[in-house]
Amino acid sequence: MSAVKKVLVVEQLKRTQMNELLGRGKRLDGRSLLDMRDLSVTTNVVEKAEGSARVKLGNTEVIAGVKVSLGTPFPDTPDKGLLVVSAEVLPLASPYAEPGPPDERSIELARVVDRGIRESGMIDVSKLVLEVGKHVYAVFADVSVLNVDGNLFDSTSYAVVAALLTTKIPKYEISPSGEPVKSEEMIPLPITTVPISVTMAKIGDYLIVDPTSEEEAVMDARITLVSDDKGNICAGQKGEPGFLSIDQILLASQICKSKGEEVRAIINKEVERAIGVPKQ
Amino acid sequence: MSAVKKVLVVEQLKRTQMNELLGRGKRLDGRSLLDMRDLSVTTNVVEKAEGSARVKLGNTEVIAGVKVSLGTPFPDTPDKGLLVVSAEVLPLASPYAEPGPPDERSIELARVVDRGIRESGMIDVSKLVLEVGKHVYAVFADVSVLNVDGNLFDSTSYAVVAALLTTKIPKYEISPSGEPVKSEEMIPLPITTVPISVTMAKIGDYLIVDPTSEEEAVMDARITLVSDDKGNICAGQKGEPGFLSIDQILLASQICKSKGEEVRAIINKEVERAIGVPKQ
Amino acid sequence: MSAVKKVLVVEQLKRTQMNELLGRGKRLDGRSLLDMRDLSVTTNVVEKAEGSARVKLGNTEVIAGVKVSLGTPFPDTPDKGLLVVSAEVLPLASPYAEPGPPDERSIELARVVDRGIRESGMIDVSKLVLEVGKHVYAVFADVSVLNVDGNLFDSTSYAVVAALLTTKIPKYEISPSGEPVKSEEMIPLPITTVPISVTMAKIGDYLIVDPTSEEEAVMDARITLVSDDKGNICAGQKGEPGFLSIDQILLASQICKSKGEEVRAIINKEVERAIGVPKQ
Amino acid sequence: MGKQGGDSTSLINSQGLRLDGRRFDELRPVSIEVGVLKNADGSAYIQFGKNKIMAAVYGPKEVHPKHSALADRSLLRCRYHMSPFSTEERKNPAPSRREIEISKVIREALEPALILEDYPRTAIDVFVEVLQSDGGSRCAGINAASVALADAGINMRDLVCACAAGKIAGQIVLDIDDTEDKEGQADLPIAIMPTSNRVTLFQLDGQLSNEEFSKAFNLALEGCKSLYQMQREALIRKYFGKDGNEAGEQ
Amino acid sequence: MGKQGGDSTSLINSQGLRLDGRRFDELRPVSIEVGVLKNADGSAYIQFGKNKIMAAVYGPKEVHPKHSALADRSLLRCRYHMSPFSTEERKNPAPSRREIEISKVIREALEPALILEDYPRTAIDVFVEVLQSDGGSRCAGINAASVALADAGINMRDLVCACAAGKIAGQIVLDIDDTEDKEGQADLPIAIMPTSNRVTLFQLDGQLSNEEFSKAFNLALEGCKSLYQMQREALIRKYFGKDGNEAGEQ
Amino acid sequence: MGKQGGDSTSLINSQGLRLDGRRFDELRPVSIEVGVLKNADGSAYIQFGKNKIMAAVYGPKEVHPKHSALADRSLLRCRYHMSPFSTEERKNPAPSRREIEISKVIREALEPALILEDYPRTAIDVFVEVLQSDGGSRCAGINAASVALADAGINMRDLVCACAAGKIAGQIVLDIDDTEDKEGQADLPIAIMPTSNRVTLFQLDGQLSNEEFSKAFNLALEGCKSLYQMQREALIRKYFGKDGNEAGEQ
Repeated sequence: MSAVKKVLVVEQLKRTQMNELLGRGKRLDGRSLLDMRDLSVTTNVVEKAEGSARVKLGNTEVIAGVKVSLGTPFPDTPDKGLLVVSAEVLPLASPYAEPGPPDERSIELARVVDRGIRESGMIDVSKLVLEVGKHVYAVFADVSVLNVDGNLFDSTSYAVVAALLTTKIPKYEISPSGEPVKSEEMIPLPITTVPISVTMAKIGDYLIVDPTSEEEAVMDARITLVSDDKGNICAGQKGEPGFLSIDQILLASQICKSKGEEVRAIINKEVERAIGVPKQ
Repeated sequence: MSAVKKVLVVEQLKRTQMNELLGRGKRLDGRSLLDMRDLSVTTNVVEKAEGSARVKLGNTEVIAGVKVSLGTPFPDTPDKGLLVVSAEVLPLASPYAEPGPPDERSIELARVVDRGIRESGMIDVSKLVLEVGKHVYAVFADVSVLNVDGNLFDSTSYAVVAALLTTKIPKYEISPSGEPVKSEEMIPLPITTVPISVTMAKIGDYLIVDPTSEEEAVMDARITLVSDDKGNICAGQKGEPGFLSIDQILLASQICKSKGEEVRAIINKEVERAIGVPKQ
Repeated sequence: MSAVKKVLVVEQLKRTQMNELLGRGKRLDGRSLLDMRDLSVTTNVVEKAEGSARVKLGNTEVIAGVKVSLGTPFPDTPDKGLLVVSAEVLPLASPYAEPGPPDERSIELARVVDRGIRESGMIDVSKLVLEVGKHVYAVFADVSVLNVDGNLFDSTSYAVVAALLTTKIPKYEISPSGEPVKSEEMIPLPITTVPISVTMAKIGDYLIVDPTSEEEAVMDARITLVSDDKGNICAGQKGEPGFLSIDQILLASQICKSKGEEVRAIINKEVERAIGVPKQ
Repeated sequence: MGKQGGDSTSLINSQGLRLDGRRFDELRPVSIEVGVLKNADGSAYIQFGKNKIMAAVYGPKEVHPKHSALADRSLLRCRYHMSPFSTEERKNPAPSRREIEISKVIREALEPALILEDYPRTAIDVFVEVLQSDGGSRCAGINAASVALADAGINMRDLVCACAAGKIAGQIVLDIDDTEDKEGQADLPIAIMPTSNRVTLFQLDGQLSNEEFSKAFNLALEGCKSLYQMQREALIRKYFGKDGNEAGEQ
Repeated sequence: MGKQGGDSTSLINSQGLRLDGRRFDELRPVSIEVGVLKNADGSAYIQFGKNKIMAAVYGPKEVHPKHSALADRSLLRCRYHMSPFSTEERKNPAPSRREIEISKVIREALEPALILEDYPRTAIDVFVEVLQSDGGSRCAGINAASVALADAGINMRDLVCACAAGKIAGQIVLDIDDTEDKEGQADLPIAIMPTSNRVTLFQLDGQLSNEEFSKAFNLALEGCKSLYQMQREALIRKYFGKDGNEAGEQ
Repeated sequence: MGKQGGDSTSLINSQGLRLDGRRFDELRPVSIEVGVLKNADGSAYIQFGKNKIMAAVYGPKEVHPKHSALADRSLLRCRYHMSPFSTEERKNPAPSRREIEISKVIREALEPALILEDYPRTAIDVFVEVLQSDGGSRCAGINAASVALADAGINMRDLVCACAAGKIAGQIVLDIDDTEDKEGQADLPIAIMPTSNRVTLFQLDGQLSNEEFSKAFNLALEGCKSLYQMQREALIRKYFGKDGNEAGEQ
């Protein structure tokens, strides 16, 4: 990911043009400041995974897969299941991505996506317990980024959310001897809400949603806010070496909810299509 | 290993000479195309190991040691013991070897040697089980390459095979409380066959066995085939960025058996000398 | 640490001056050859740790913290607790320290400090056992070097020793079902002696104690000797690519005891202040 | 390979059909789409049985670090990688020894077909990402990578097409899948340059008599030829065809 | 954050006081000492509740490797690290994913205040070492690092001061500590450049309604202003004050 | 060192003989062969008790990366490594902290004897591979490495010879083996340049009184002198002797 910035050095020349456009409420690709790009969400694209989703947000394309196994809870949370979110920007996704262990950008990406899901309480991890302190479900949501064109935070988050919403896990019974035994029955994850991430870029004095790589190359700062379906804000992260004004923070907190509802509707629609019932 | 190619850049000039020689059925060191170099196999050279062998194939020299301990089987093969083959080209073995984690060449070397032994069924791993799902023998065969002069695949394979053939492991009993208890008795590994690897280099239109470093520096492709003592072919690997013709593949499958018998006789002789009985 | 040598390349010019001074029994900072710099030892500086100490030796400053948990003993020493000493020269400690895994100098530092404590028998590890083969105390002493000005071996060792001397660990009982249960009672570690490390630098023909970075930059060799409170020498290490004469080794063995007593008195005084009773 | 092959005869039923209903010489369903990724210089997506694999090519491009550049040709690099969710049990994303070996043999399978001399002092990167794995992912990956190289406009002597044959239930069959690989007796994946019959990948796991070996090898060659047709059709669809605009959709 | 917050009301007693006796808008005790390390170009030691954190700055200095230097400004680097003994359970000294993320957000929180253009082709290293951790170590670290940068004489537009607000037992409170973080419902750490009200760090963990969000954000802003006074006083003490000679002692 | 030394008196029997029948001042059997590896510039194989160790030298040679070269002398590098099968329990092949420390002290033990100034801007690599380990492998490795350096024709001021003394069953003895190391009370390995009595390696594990220290140190010095004779004989055998043609055979 580290080169998303570098890629567009020449395009810094577009900054003047972009600022002037933004002053007229427009963007290079014709969107207005608060328009998202076309979003397509397709679930169950990797049949071997317990849940999966491919998300295309403009030209950005990611795929999330959920694998579920049994594990041992952490000693300090014996009554909670495990939920781990990871992300890799595959080297095939961009001329600037490189193979190797995750760099600070990939780590931030995975941690911010994880935080939105975890802090919203989307998955009731207390219901992922088969036997306190011994046997819990371990839910691994992994994301492979296939094509980078900006706003990895949101596209990755949507893919993980959609994959989790359509995940089916085997039901286990605890045998008389205390061992978990897999049954034939498949059950959904214990979902409580659908958190939606909205990422905004600050360019000059303007706040725009869903930035492309071109826009990210000239942005001053980035802010991601996640809201749940009750309208609470449940996670946030400012990034990049610029600042935001106080008003911009408060404005962002409004935008995240209105845009969040739009996106939630799109995801819910795909999930209904896939599993045949409205969640929640 | 990565520099075996580089080492002989100047010797690319020998390519013409070599091709011309090969056309007359000869090689730089006087061998004919299907001659192996002198092979010496000495077992029990590291007394602390449960089995060991030093192999010299021309100037190539390797030493294999087998360590056996108790372990837990893999969950998906609870009724099989563990067999792990590793190899390191020590930095003292060549001006081009470097310290550090194994590179792709060392990994390929170890995996191809492992494959020959595993796929031949040389060790009946189902007999390495003390208690299904709980206690099995874990057999580690490690190879240290001491001097590189070509054909590491075969020399490494012969050393591992000879070390395994002469390995003695302690017999265990399962105690009433279910724990494995070591007895005084030492037993051999459950051997079923003696797989022999034969590696050929393709130079121009010719296929030669047991290439030296000099020959490897100009070869187009490499093919390794392993046969068991019933004449089955049980593993194969083409390497290097060249190709082989269909006829060369079929020719190689013939050569691997005839040369394999020669080598099997040499190894069997040393094993008989060491343990006093013919294996099988 | 690797750059302690490089830092003072220009100061190699001081070598002549230093040699001449040493010939008159003096050092650049006014000390005589066998004078240590001011030593201050403060314990209990990190309240969350079970034991801790900050040591200032001239401008060299280190902080040691002891964390104690329950662990499983090594299979070959089922009747002994675990004691692990580690050290990191933090990148903030010197313009030449770098972030990353420990280099050979940090590893040597930690291992020599560990050796002095382990070989002196300072902690009676046989008394750190709750249940043989199953439950033992695991004592981790970690050192963060905050400012480098020479003689890390001694300052690190003093910090670890002072931290261990003031460590309090929870007492455990073994429950009827065989599990360790933490009690309210806090007990000290089973201390048997107070080992003191004394490091000397050889510059030209002279042996000096407690070298600064400036002196280390021109030293030929380094020797560290550790003595216990009965006057036994219990660990030693020569370092750096120079040599010592036989007489210098024997002289060093004398110096280590006289200087060791000085330092032991300073550490004991702080420990008495902190825990209100003379140890041992 | 399950050497004992105890009840492996059930891998072929009394009608001579395999578990998924295929005849001995039948390939799994294959689909190839070209040019599916926007950023890559060339790309292809292959579904080969249950394998779902994305291949992408970047290059010819500058080499970093510079001293690894080659004076007389392009440096070909290859990474075969499995996404964590691609396997039955979650796969650790760090490259395994298996992935490192397969990366090497895929690179060496593609290299003979590339005219690397046309791009001295550059690098060409080939990435093969397995999104869902089934038996034969290395062959599927080579087929996709070869098409992606063509899509990137790299000068090639030929395509490279790959297919395996194997032995299950005592019979030689084409293109073994995951179950057949685990329960079967041998797997023989090969790759060829189809217009010249040059063999650029060859591996064997498992036991074959001399006769079985020839039979399996020839059957795998036939499989490669079938793949060659599908590769060509996929490229034609992209560059000349009506279906080109669906590339990237499943 | 403990989302359920079951018995978390006990985090605030009937007098409206928190576990450590603080009111809702009260900071933990803070002390800052400047210039405590001899080798560093600038340094500061902060105690913030039970947090004990050392910050040091080296630079502007030569960049290694050279190709990572920037032509038009200094390269700012930051490492946030916890000593193994700083936490309840011993921490592995290798950098965790959490430490890597925090290093990044601290760097990005400091960067807007630094006039990096004054030092082209150099590097500035900021090291934040947590010797004892409590809730809010990233904010405490930013406060110390900002002062250490000033102590190093780096040209700055402003100091950067940081403070968190949060929600515990249903109430919005200033500066939550470790227990409040674990049992509470939300944590909102921010950093600002106080003379221009520019927000350079912003993170949120946990659930806040819109109203709570504004309230918490404003409370955190107030906290930052208090920290700014303490940072200024610490610098004055070092450079003009009588207490300067105690720097480095606790 | 087993500090308690409970029943360690059994390490010496009533005749004053050790477990393997040696007297207190007796070395284990030692054999040294020179020039045993074809590729190395110099090499030696030592059997020292049950230790079986191969040492090889490459150099003087080009340095990579170039910036690590030294303007005024050769860069000496050393790797001490144990093969996985060399120990009682299989050893992980990755270098342990112990191996890294021993590599450093071996390098520093050899360096005073080498005239590195004769080879500016080059590197000399010394590799010590333990094929079977017993007590005293670092000393055995130094003895072999020193001979390998001579075999490589590196200019030397002197050979370096190494030997340990120790304390077992309350007595000072020469050259302790693995069992004596584990059950004994102290181990004092040293290395010297024998013609000038310069001490280039010195380590001590375990407790010695002042008197015991002198006694052990002097005994180890005697051991080193014996090793010196064996090193010389091995070199003479290689370069002048009739047994030279057996080098490399056991």
